[in-house]
Amino acid sequence: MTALLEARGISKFFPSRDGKGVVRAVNDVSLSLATGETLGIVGESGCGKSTLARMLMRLIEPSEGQVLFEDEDLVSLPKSAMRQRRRDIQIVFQDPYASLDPRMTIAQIIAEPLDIHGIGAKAERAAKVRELIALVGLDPSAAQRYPHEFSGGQRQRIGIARAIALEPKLVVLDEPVSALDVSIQSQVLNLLDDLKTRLKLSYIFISHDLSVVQHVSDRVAVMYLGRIVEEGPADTVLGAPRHPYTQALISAIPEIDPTKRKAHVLLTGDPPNPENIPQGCPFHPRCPIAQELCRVEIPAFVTSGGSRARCHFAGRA
Amino acid sequence: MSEHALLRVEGLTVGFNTEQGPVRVTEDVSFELKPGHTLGLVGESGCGKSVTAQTIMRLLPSPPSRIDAGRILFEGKDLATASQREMQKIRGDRIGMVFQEPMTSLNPTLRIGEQIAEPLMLHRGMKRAQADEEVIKVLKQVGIGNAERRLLQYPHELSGGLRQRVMIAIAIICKPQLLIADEPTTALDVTIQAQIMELLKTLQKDLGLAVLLITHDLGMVAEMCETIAVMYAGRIVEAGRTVNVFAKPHHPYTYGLLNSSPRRAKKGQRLPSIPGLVPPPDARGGGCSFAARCSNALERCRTETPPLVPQGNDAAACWNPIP
Amino acid sequence: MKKLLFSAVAALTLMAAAPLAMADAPKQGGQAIITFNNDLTTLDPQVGYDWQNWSVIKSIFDGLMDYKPGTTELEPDLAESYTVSDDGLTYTFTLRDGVKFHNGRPMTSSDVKYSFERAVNPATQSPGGGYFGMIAGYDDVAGGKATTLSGIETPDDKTVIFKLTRPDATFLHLMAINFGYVVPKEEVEKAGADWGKNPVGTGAFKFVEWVPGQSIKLERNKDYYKPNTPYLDAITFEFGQDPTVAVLRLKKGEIDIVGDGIPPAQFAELTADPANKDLIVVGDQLQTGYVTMNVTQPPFDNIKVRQAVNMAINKDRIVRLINNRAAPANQPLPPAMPGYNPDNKGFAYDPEGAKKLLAEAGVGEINTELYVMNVDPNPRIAQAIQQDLAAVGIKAEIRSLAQAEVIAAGGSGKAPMVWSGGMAWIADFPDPANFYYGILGCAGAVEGGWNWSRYCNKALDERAAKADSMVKDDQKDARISEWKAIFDDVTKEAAWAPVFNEKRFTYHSDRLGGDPALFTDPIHIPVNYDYIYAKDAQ
Amino acid sequence: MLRYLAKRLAASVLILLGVSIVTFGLTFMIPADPVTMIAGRNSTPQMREQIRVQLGLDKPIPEQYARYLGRLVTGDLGISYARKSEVAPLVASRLPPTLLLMLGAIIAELMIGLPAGIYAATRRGRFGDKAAMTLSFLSVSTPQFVLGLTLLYLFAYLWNWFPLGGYGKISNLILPALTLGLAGGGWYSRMMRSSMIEVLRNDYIRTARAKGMSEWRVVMKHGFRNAILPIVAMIGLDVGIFMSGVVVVENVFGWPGIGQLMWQAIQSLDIPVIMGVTIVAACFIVLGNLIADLVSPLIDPRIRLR
Amino acid sequence: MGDTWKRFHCDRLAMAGLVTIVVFAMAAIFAPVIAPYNPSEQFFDGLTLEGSPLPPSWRFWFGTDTNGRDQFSRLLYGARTSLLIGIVANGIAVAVGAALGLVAGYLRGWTGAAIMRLTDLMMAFPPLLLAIALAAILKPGLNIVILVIALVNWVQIARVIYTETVALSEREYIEAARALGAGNLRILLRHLLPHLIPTVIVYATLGIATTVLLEAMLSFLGRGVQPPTPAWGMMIFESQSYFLNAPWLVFIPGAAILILALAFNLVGDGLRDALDPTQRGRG
Repeated sequence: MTALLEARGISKFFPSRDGKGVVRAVNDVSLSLATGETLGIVGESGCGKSTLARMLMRLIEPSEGQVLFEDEDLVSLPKSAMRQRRRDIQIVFQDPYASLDPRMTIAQIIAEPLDIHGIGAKAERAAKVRELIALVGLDPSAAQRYPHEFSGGQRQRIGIARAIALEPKLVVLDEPVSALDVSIQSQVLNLLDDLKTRLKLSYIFISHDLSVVQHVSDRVAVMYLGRIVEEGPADTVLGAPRHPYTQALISAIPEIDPTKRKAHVLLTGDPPNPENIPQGCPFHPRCPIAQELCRVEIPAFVTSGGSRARCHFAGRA
Repeated sequence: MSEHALLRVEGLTVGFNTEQGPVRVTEDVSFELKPGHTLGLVGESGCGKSVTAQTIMRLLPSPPSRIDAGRILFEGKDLATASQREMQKIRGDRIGMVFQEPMTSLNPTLRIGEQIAEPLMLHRGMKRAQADEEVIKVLKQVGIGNAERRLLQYPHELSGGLRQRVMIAIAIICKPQLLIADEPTTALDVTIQAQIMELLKTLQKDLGLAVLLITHDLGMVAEMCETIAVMYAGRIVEAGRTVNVFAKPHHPYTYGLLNSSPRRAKKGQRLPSIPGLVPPPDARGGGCSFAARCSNALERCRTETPPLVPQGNDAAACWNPIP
Repeated sequence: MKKLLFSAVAALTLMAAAPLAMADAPKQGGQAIITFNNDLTTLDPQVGYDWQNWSVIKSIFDGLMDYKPGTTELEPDLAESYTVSDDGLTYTFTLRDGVKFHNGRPMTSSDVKYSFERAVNPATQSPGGGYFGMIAGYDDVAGGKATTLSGIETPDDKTVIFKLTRPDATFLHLMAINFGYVVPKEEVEKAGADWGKNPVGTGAFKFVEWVPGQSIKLERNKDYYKPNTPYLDAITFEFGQDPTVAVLRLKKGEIDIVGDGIPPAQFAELTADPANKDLIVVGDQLQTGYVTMNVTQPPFDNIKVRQAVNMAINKDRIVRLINNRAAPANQPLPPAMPGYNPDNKGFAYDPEGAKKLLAEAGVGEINTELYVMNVDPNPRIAQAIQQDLAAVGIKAEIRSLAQAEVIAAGGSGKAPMVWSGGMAWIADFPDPANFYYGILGCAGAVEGGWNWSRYCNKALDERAAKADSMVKDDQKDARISEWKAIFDDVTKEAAWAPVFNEKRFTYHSDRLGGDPALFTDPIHIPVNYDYIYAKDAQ
Repeated sequence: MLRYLAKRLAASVLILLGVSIVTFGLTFMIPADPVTMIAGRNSTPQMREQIRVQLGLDKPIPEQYARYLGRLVTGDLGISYARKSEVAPLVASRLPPTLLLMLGAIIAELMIGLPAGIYAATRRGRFGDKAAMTLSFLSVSTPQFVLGLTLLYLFAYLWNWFPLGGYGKISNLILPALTLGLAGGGWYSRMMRSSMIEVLRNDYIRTARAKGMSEWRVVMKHGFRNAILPIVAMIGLDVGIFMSGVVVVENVFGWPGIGQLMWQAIQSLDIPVIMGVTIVAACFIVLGNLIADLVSPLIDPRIRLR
Repeated sequence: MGDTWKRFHCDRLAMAGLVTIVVFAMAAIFAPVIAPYNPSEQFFDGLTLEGSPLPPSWRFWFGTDTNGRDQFSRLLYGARTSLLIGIVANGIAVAVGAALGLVAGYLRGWTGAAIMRLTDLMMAFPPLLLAIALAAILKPGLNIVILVIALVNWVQIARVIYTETVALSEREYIEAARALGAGNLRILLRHLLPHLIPTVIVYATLGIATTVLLEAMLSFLGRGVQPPTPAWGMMIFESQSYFLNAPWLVFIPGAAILILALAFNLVGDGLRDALDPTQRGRG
């Protein structure tokens, strides 16, 4: 299985707010995605998962590293060629309110990628738009309406229709269901699943919601402070987590069963600020099993059974 | 219903005047909360749960909102008819409230200490210096270390979790009887969510608070609440003891809600989902609002609004409940 | 050599007689407040050159000569007497005794010499230095080659002798002009660049303080050489006072004189009010309002066109436009000026005749520009002229600009027509010569000059020079009639279209008394402060 | 903070340098020959040449600019053509009244604009709101000279509440400050209204209400401080806006400030004075903006100076 | 489009404003037909014998001015000038300011910094001096007035648009457009500009009154429209000192400016609402 997308040691550094230092929003991340696969990326806010996703499709220029898409380095592509390449990589955003231009009709929004890439004649485009509207399960009357007239779930469908209009190979889904109600969430997740099969898509699925990620992903990467701390097949990583952070994440989820009230593994404190990443293992200040070693040495990946975890004591908790 | 309820909402109907005429956002909402108990008011966005919470506090601007019917009995007093002056005495003193967005719910231009001390200054007539002692105490109570330094910080210097703790501190500083928590963890990360949840539980136990928890997260209700009321399209569709409702929901909406969560779904399978959309307040006709999305709907459901009646171990508003 | 002896006492008796006509006898004391819209620029007599400056400078400083109050009649001032040589090239002045500067030092002949040299010295940048071009040695000083005027001798402290390079009948007037006022050298040097703000003179009033933009305060010079003069203990000039507001203030009794005159908007109302009968004084001034036509360029190089313009303008209507505050003019000289010819009727209003002349001139359609200063009422007058010109087929676009720009446009010869109102020409001294060289003679028809018509008639210039060489007393009448003839010819040449001679209306408070002529003094504009008095003085 | 200040000051110097270049260039284009203006009506060619050399006008333009800049740095603004005296002390003596007038106008603006804006915001959509906004619109659209004269006529002449003119007492300041500030007050009331409406939508306002605060205290304590921020930024710009206004207002009220000086200088094209006033005015405009920027973080601690 | 008009049509205040503007525009266009007199004709009996202007009468509806001209006719012809100045000068300023602000806010970097420093410079520079210099170089007249006003007025709107563009550029739908492969031009024109239209409209309409007043200010400095061309601001300026003795000279053109400004304001508000699709379906 050759990789559709491969990131090699990509990092993103921003100047810090006081202008003195550097914020390492994403630090030396490598990952790969096979065709037809769904890679889930989980982590708390500020862990760099959205920045990573945007770098993978070069919406943000990486400070370091390469992004190979079908063995072509996107980072070194000239701008015009990159604009062409965008046909193959599309994105669905978290906020269905903010990502649709409120002054465009649904038809205009969905037709926009076709316009930009000059696909088809006018009538063909209109037909394609109708087709897409139907495909994502919206009423044909939606075409002439504006985004604010729709509910969150419907808007997310519009966003999805726009993303698949160009028949891309890869779709980056940046928290596609986080803003949606539970009953709608499941509709959209089902739709994504349908489309994946029908259009032979590959997904990068970013979410903070472990249960959603677990449900949709083939493989999962857990991020903490700009780095991947655990990565591997979804069932392994989420079913038998080896990194204490992954374990804590899973433990924090309340069980939907009042009879199974559990004792959470409570992490102390907040995720530290990316402007001020601790020495040694970045997780050690909050880690329930941290030892002296963790304070001084950054752990390397420890591979075990198809998954890898960046912990000195992986799997020993 | 018991006589010693701290809060009893009876038939609360709230309407808004819009440009297109009046619209009802909640209808005939009734529930009660005993001292020291926790009630979870669950539902999806737009179901009227936040309106209900804010109406109890009488925080909705009027106009355009108005209470069309019903009573809100708090410690025997009907808040629905109380004057703003009377409400000002109750808010922040007898009833504390925590909101969803800790990022925006604190005044960005005032120091934390000042904001926490305000209810004491308002209701206890304390001076700032006097209040500070209390503030430090309550900061420790909500788990904020280094309280003396925090007092002088501004909200933007704190993380989301700390801000929500500050919000809780504001809500409890006057030792209220009732805490209304409106989606208190929704905007927070999972690990922080768990912390706040633990904090609320601890406080409830320590202070004997009654908590009205407004949330869309069934998991949270499962963890925290003895009783639950599920709202859909402005009405309570199912209510009862949490264990009973979770174990055996009678209303198809509650059932769908519980099952559509990926936490309960099997990997690789399609998620059970409720088809269709929640009707907006101005498009709710007669009959059961859920009928259009309901697979069990009867002819009657489309014409007659079902009342909330006892079903098994709890109560549901459905003509064709799941047995 | 004929000695002309003027008695200073004569002037005083005249003045003493005048107030008798008034109900109150003048008393010493009291004060007056005069308002101006614009702050003064300077009180340096060698530098100041507009009427607001002049009025204050005249009260602080004195020259060798002056005019009898309220008239245009010359009399000696700091000079007790003078003599003129027969060839008119030597003037000998004997200075008055007991004249002291405000700093207490007696004034001497060397001060006089210093003052004239200062006026001519280019470092002073005096706008009036050129007036003294007839004094021997002028060229060397003006050219920066010398600092002392060889033509001024001071044999003793009381005698000043002027040697001229040519006879000049206006010389005595020049001895009365501000640029020749006597300043104390030590004070000038002490103050340096600030001299213009800290004047020390010999005049009736002593400078007290100047708050820039707000006020200037003067107090009575107790050592003034003229006994019992002035009457007022103090004068305050307030600046930055919009005339409209100033009128309201005068009505309320807050101020005494509206220095800028009555604003057009309030004129009709104020003059109609019988209560103001004694408070508004009317007088002539040495002023003509005229339109210049650049004779060096078509179409105004054609005399017929110029005459047509003269005939086209309806002066009566323009006079009405400015509330009848002027009399229609038919020649360059104002009626109060010696040399004015009442028989010279100029060009009568005759649009039909103008059209005929234009047809004869055969210049076709005329499109031209009329420059005007942008302060009321000048743009209105320009519009009236514009309408009159349009009626005979001359299209004139109006260029309404700031004063300095109009002057620049006129001086550079860029402006085909200029309406002179608000800028020029109020005579510096009451002599027809002052109405000729700079504004109608070849001397002014240069880059930066004030002869905006660029009219240069060598023959007339020669006649003018000849007239001004008639300096003897018995030639006075002959000289004036020669000037009359010159101006008759200038009128015919129609380089200007004279429009009106403005009158002065001074509005003063009931508190002030004095001969009405003092309130419209032709030289001391607006008011001769030295002789008015306060009725409420104790 | 110091870094920021240094950066801002450097930028300010650049702006002022730009102003000096533009001013220098523009005054060169004004077709009034300084020599003519100095020499006056009776000048001779030799005098004119002397003056030309004295002014350095015979030098090439870049050299003239360099000299001008050199003098500027030492605070020398040149010699007035009309007054033959130094411009710097002249401008300096006229500056305090103008600054006082501007201060008065800013106070007037705020005293009119803020209460009107707050009032309108709290009565949004009702009669009081509409009335306040109509008045604010009128005040924005009234010509200053008409307003000034009307105020003078009514309050000073007819009713004797204030003096008709003059300078030095507070009573002298009120009418001119009102005239200068009324239009700004109109703007501010609109800004304050929309800003307050925006602020009152915020969650922390709800928090304040949930504490049991009275509506008045909510608006004044939690609303006001947040709502005033955009106005603080505007006050910095006021100095520049007032620079045109003072020309009119100072003329009407006989206020001895640089507006009058400028107006006279424009009439007589006294270029050194025009340039001097322009440069000094630019300094104050730049300073005004700087102060506004420095004050903003005091009001809103989230703002960082970078 | 039809929808926009329909909603605008329903806004009674906006319609009133539009009708007023149309009436004014008609008056301006058909001034030669409507005006009872030539606006430049100075009647010999248009002044009293003392030279004072005449108050409104049957012959002169709005009285005469200080030159004895019919003020009603001048007002009609003045509408031509004032509308032209208000619309063209302000229009240029708004267009230039919006374009520069948009480019600066979107591109930021070097170009943006250069444009914004230019606005700083313009802010620190008294517009008066600019007016004087420009009018001195070029022939004074209507063109200069328009040019000066445009040059002076673009700055503020450029800054406002800049700030808004910077904020808008952070919006996710801009990122979405880039993700689709949209180029800068497309993003500027399709995704940024439409959102700035409300601000532009507000400035374009609010600016009308201040622009007409600025024209009066230029007249005050002798840089305005050259007489005898009537313009409202100039009419007020010319007669300002007559406000006590001949109030009609000041207050009638003043009222005209005010009414026009108010009308534009109402239309602006109405247009802003009508153009906003988020208001759609509510009205």
